[in-house]
Amino acid sequence: MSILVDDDTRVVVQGITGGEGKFHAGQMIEYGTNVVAGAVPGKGGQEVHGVPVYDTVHQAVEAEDADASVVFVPPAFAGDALFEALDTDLDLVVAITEGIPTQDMAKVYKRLSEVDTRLIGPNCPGIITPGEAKLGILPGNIFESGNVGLVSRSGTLTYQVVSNLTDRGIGQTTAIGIGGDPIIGTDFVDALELFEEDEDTDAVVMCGEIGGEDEEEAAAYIAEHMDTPVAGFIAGRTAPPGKRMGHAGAIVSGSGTGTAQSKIDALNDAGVPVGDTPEEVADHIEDFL
Amino acid sequence: MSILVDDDTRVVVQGITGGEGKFHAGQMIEYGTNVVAGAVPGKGGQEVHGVPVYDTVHQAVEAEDADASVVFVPPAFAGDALFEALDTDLDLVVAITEGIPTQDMAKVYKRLSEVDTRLIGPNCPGIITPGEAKLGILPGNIFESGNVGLVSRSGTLTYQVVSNLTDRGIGQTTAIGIGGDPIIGTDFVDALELFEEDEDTDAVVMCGEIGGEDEEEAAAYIAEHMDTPVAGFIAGRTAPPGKRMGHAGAIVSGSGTGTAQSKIDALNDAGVPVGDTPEEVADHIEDFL
Amino acid sequence: MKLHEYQAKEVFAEAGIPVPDSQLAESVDEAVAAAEEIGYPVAVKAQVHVGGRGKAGGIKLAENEEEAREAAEAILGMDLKGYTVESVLVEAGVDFVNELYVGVTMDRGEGKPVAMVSTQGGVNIEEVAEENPEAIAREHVDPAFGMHPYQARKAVYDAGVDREHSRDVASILTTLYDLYEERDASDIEVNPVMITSDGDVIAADAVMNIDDDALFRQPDLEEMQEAAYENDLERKAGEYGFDYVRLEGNVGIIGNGAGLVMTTLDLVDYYGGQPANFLDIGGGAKAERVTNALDMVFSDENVDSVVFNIFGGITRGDEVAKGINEALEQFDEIPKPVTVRLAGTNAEEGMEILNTDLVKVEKTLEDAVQRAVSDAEEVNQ
Amino acid sequence: MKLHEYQAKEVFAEAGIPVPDSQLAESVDEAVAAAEEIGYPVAVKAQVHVGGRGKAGGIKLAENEEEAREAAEAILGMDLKGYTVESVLVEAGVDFVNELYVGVTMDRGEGKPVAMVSTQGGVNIEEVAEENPEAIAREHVDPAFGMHPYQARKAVYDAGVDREHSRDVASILTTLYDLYEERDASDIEVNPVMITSDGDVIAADAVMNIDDDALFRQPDLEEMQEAAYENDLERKAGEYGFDYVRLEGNVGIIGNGAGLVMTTLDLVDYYGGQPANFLDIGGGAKAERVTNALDMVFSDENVDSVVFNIFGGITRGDEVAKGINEALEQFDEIPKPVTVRLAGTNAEEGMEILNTDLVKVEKTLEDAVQRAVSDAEEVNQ
Repeated sequence: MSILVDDDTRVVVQGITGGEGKFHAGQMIEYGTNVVAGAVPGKGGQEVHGVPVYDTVHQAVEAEDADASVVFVPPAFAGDALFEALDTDLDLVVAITEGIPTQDMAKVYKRLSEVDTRLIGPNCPGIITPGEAKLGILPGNIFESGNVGLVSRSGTLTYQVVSNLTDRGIGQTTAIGIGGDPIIGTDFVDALELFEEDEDTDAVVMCGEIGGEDEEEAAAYIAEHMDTPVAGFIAGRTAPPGKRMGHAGAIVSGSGTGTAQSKIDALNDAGVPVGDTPEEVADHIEDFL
Repeated sequence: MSILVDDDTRVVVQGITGGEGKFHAGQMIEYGTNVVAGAVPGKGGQEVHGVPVYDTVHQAVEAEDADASVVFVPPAFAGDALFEALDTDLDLVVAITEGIPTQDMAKVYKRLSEVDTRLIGPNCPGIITPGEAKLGILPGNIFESGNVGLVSRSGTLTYQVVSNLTDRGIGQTTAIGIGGDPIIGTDFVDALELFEEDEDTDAVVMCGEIGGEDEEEAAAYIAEHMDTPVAGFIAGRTAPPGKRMGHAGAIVSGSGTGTAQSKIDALNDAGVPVGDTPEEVADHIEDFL
Repeated sequence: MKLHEYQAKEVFAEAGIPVPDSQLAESVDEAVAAAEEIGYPVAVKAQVHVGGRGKAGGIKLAENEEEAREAAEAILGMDLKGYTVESVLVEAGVDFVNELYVGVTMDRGEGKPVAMVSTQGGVNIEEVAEENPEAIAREHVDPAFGMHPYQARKAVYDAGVDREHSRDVASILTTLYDLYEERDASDIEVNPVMITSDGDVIAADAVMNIDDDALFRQPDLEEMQEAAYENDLERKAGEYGFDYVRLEGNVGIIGNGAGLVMTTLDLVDYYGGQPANFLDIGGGAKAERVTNALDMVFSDENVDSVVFNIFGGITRGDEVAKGINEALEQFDEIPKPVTVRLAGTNAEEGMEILNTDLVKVEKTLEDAVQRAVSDAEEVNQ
Repeated sequence: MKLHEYQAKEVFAEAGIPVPDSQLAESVDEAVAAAEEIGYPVAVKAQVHVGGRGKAGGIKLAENEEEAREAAEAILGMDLKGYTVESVLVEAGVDFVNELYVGVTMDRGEGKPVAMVSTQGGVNIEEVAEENPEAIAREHVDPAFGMHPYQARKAVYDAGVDREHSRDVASILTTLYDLYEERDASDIEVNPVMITSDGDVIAADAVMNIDDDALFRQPDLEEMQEAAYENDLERKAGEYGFDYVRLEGNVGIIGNGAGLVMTTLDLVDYYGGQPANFLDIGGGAKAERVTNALDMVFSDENVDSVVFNIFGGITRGDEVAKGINEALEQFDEIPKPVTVRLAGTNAEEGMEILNTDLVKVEKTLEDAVQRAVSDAEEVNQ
């Protein structure tokens, strides 16, 4: 039915008393997500949207038997909040925060290799299993339950592609925004692996963008390990080298690695059709189903 | 025949151009140890006792296919030398250096958990398999090949006990000085495990001392896992609390943990006889054989 | 944020890396005076963020006053790959026998910084990396531990640096790593490190780019930002807090979310137009941010038409539409045609609200882009 | 190396931890003058490295000049568990409502520092640890990363510190950890941290012990060493570079290697004697080191006899014997009977060389110890 999150997922919201955290915790609850606790130092004992707040993530996890957290902590403190989350036995941590210093994330990435917790993000819209749970800021109303998995480095581009699918009556098993930063937890290969194993996912959309080599690695993974058909989209074909296109990770290096063309070629070589427009991506998926 | 080292062990000496390093490299070679290289930054291309010196441990290990190193690097630089050794694929690193800052060793200890290399020491006399190889500063002439394993936190106390054994014609499979620092690589349990698995070791001497809880853990291990008989000795019965008795690790805490009595009791409870004098230890071993 | 060479050298020198004597000059007379004070020969170096300055004529050597004046006259005010040179660094010439490369950057695939040393310095290191990768010794650094001293030595020895200079080069690498870590650099490099005929080791160039997301904890570097902007549009984007990149086309683009804005650029190109910029307005679209975004795009003289592409997620389309109306109502005359496309939550309500006297409205991304492209074409005809 | 309370407080205050006003005084007049300047009430605190100073009469409160004088007179020069009090810290009295414990030490079993917080401060924390271990919140720190801010908060909340003071207490813990790491401490603690009636959080005591092996990179702390010695014998051992611990018996002990020296002490006890000291002479035994070691043991007025126990490993016994002869030949008269036992490499040759006019020689460790014990008994008869 889905990967990683469903209506059993018990969620802690880190930063639930801040503006963003409070608003989106409300949206998540309204969507039906099982938000069981908030965690904010010094705010223990309060309630937000009827959800109890604890001073530490450990207290929240223990008291409410949580298995996932969503992080809305401001960038200067987000690295610490992630270390805190990774120090508990949560299965999943979703980091929404944009603008975490890269060197903080490099340390978090090292720590990730030492624990069993999965991280999604940071600088991502989160993850949604339509009709069951959303952890993050994705607008629930554009999603519909169905049989297509979606994984994307981008937020609003994801919404665009999802609308193109939903408008045609194509629903989603789960959609994951993996984030636009240079260093992220779950990457394309991780997400594709989960969709490949999910019996209910019959096709996958993968929205990449310039920068790094994640898409190339994903292409290699698809060619070797995937039976589920994948359609791709790559943003940033017109990006000049050496300029950061909004996302900290969206940058073509001066030597020309990380270009859209390299990624499109790799995906095509792996048998993945890459749409020139979001509509074309929906066309490819329609063909698969 | 032995544990960890034998005449096939190919040894790099880190710090081979220093006073200690040069002297003991000579002694090791004279004993028959297969010393294949030295490593000292800036001294690459030189030779010491006919052994080629390299600028980095990586170069030494690769060029000479080494599988162990002995570290004679001064304490201020020893932490770095250990990180360097642990970054290669050596099986064994023996750190002789005394006086490495504890916080440097805490970092090394963390690194140890990430690699497959075994560390012996620091602040230890090393390891010897009589008649085959010695890695360290142990005086080869007091050892004799035989069927008793020995593991000790102390140097000269080891020599004392070994003499008591050798004088009676009782030889050793392998003797390991695990070192007198609060944070060490191989501990009693690790060494006992190796002796237990070694077919040729028929009895084991374990020389502990005040400080920490390694001996208590060893007692628990012996009680649960060992068939090979063990005789013990514990130094520091008369040590007052709060005073460091020479070894950085030999200190009874103010609250009275780490006392000789606690260790003797634990060993006795595990069925391990503890000698009041080194001679008595030899008596116990003689009884076992 | 990219520091200028002279700014990076200030940081390097303070950290103990040997750099040549130098002075910044913003006029020909200042440059000549600096050269006289430093003593000849000097190098006169354009302070712009452009690779291959030397080949493009942005660096000239001068042996005497006349040559210094000529060099400064030639370089100051020149256009270097689209950037106007506003200052030069006048620097003591170094009599070198060898040029090395030393740098630290983030290997994002590994999630770890990587230190690099090469004896093939003085040329574009990315070309060396492509053509002769084994000429660069690489050492990945565990960010929890930082760079161990042995790693600096190993990189230097592996690169084949003479044993005679290895300690000095390792020391530069160690300092660069420390700066990389302490100053939140994203890239830091010296290319070339020059070995002089006297055996000295000296940093002849300096690159230091700072992680924008970490500037909040680097207040002294943030102060260098003002001088590091290359032009007024960059400065304006910095002040407004927009992610903005200027390109060479004539279709101005405003959108929300990096991926969607990139996609809009790509579609402009796909439909035969040329994007003039990347501008991510971010979450929400209050009137003030819309006003600022339009101000930016309208200030770019290259822009002939504008496409405004918003996918409302949590933000409601009707609120965005109100923001756009308010922003545009401030103009007496809309300077360039604006096409708006709203999608997502309450998009239809939003499209109805939009004041079509001020903007054109399209329902799909594809249609909006095509409209903006054809508007731009019209202007140019 | 153990810092005195006043030394540790200097370090803490410099790092930003709030401490009460205080002044060090070495005479009664100085103490009274300090009290007058600080203002009453004051605490007058003996500066010796002894646990439970308060219970033993080493800390007194004074409400006025007369009481301050009485307190200083009582404490200065007093014998506190074997240590003579040479100075007192005169400190502003704190009107507290609550006492906490905050500290960092090395958990050797885990190979990691551990940060600790308890609301049961002001008493011996080791007793709390034994009787009520759950009253101490512990947080292990990964030494590669250092202490994360969340860990300080977690320890403070887990310990049950009032939410009102949690931030200030976490801040003290964070600073203590940073000092622990930067200054190579082996233990660092504040017990008690006082919560005043005004809600302030203040470090009322200060313990900071430095890793002797790291003093080489803590030059400013090393300078405090001189003032940190408790007596002349400790000072002498420090100057000679010996590992030396004074005990309460009368059999002086010199040996090489910590384990063997401890064993020698144990055997003295086993054979009915009382060890006077631990003295590890270290590797080799050149005449100068032997001379220094004997000087130390002979300077201890409690010592009635000496046992010298050397196991030559790499060092040859004959060389050690020569060193002992040379050292003892410098004395006109050997002040206390010395028994020597040499073992290991060339031990027999060494025993033959030893000048038996100066020392007694025994072949086994057991015999040597018994001889020294009986020599000491004889002196006392």
